[in-house]
Amino acid sequence: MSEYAAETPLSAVARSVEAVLFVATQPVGTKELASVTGVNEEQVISALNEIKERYRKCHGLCLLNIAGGWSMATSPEQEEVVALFRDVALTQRIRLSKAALESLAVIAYSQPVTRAEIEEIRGVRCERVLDTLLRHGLIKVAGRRKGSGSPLLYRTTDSFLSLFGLGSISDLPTMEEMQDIIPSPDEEGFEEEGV
Amino acid sequence: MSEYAAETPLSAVARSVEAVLFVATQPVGTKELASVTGVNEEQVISALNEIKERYRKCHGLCLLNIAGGWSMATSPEQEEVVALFRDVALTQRIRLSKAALESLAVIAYSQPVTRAEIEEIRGVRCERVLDTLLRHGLIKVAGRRKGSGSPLLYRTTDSFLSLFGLGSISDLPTMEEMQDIIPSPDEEGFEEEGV
Amino acid sequence: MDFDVELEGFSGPLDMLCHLVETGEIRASSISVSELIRVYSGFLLKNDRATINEMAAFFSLTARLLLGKLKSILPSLPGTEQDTEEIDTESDLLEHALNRYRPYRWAASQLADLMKDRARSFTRDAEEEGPPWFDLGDLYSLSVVWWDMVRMKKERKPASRVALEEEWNGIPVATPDEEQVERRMEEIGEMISRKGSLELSEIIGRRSTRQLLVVTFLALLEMARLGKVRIIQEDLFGDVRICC
Repeated sequence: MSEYAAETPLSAVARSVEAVLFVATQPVGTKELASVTGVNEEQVISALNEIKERYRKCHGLCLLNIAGGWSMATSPEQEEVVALFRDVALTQRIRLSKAALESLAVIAYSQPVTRAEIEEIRGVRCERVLDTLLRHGLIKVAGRRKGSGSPLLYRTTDSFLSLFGLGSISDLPTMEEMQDIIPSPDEEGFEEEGV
Repeated sequence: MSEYAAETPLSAVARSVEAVLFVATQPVGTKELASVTGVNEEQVISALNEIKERYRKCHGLCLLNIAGGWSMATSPEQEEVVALFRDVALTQRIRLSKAALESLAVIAYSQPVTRAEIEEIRGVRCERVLDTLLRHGLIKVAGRRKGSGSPLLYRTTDSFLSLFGLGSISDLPTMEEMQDIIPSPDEEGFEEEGV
Repeated sequence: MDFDVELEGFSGPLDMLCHLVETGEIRASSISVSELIRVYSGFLLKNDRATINEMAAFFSLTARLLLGKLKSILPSLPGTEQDTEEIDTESDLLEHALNRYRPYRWAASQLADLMKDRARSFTRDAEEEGPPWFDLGDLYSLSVVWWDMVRMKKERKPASRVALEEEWNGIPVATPDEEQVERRMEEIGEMISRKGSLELSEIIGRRSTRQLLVVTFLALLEMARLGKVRIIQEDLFGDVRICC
């Protein structure tokens, strides 16, 4: 590449969006980005794509689409060096057990859902797991089901989305996709009881 | 500029330095950067120059040399948009940290209450959190407690009630209502189901 | 936000069944409840991490399955009319439970992958307090947080710190200093009762942390005060001997 292989500057909108995302401590929605930078949402989206592409090609950073907004983050390739700098030992990482992940999966796909329904599907009790998920803001109580005993209903939260790097719940693979992927051991029996 | 005016990727060292400076909360010295990225200080300095130059030409960010170390910041040209975003974010932030939620819960359930009493229950200091809650109009100062030092008393506001969908403070869920999701202390020994 | 995934062991009997079916050790259409009990209780007994709770959960599942079977055999039991026509054998029951569970089991593994990917990118720390963030207006979170603090208060634990440290088993629970001194006293007591007397350098070891040193000295002083040990230094700057 020649000495003059000039770097194209990001567009003015992209530079502003970049600065805003840099100072933001939570994901910022395109609407908010548009209002702050004084352009329309399409322009914001194209600026986001511009930054995303540039980061992917040239930088140690990346853009994440999380919980309905955009966040600036370090690129996955820099994981080790950042972990070293932050002094995040693997042992310090918080563990989610298989039971917790399963319960989260049931809630994510069937929300709002009661504890009894989760237990019915998983075949085990899960008070403790739900308690921990609640406490850490990964799920929340979203009212009560009408009817006998009026049990509490659970939903996933935005923290859930950001922990799993999801823009929204619809970014999860659909139940139909899942059933196509899962190999059925016996060809016959796969009646699905409306989950 | 031709269609191929390719964006030259930053060097590997520069990408790592960039990622580290991005997550750093304080200026980072070249020595530390060198040790984290596993190269020598000259290489770090040249990486810093590379980033600095690239940011100056193309981005909404810049590198600052502060207090013997390096910091990533938004570029001076983005001052206005960043200031605007910060104002908007401060007034429109609609989510609370765990600490803020805890303090708000104490105030809601035990109002009127002094800061010392909140700290007593939470076991941690909460000046900043109270500031945040005050700024968002969720709590207000409601007089002073009589007696030594006559500390300020805090109460929740009407906007707290409307945000949480409450007719009045007496509508807050009671312990009985929340029983199914709050583990009672005596169960604890047995419950070890994952997470 | 530092999370990690733990995928050891099974999350329950259905998880284990899925595994056995997938590895071809069992055919889904031919499992009996008695076989399930045999295999899973075998797994629980072998695995010393199994808790009373897991056992209880497992027996409640099998009880439910057996109840379903009973209902199908004895049509006179209440609640039989609606749901027993298609599900009439125990392997059908199990297979039904399994098929309903499987998509979620797969989804959980997808979530584990997503979480791992996400954990590779780091965002900047918020200046004030870290995540998680709660939606303002989430009344139940507010209430849970409060009643939880009330409970913690009753147990005389400072609310938020304990909650975090006990729940996430990745982070060790901080031990109060008094407790560490007591534990150290026990350790030293044991060492002395084994050897009769000890040099101070033996107790401290070469790679002591400052905290361990402090705790050790406090333990020794307390033991001396209680008359459990005598501390002797024969030469100036010589080693210190501790004996009963």
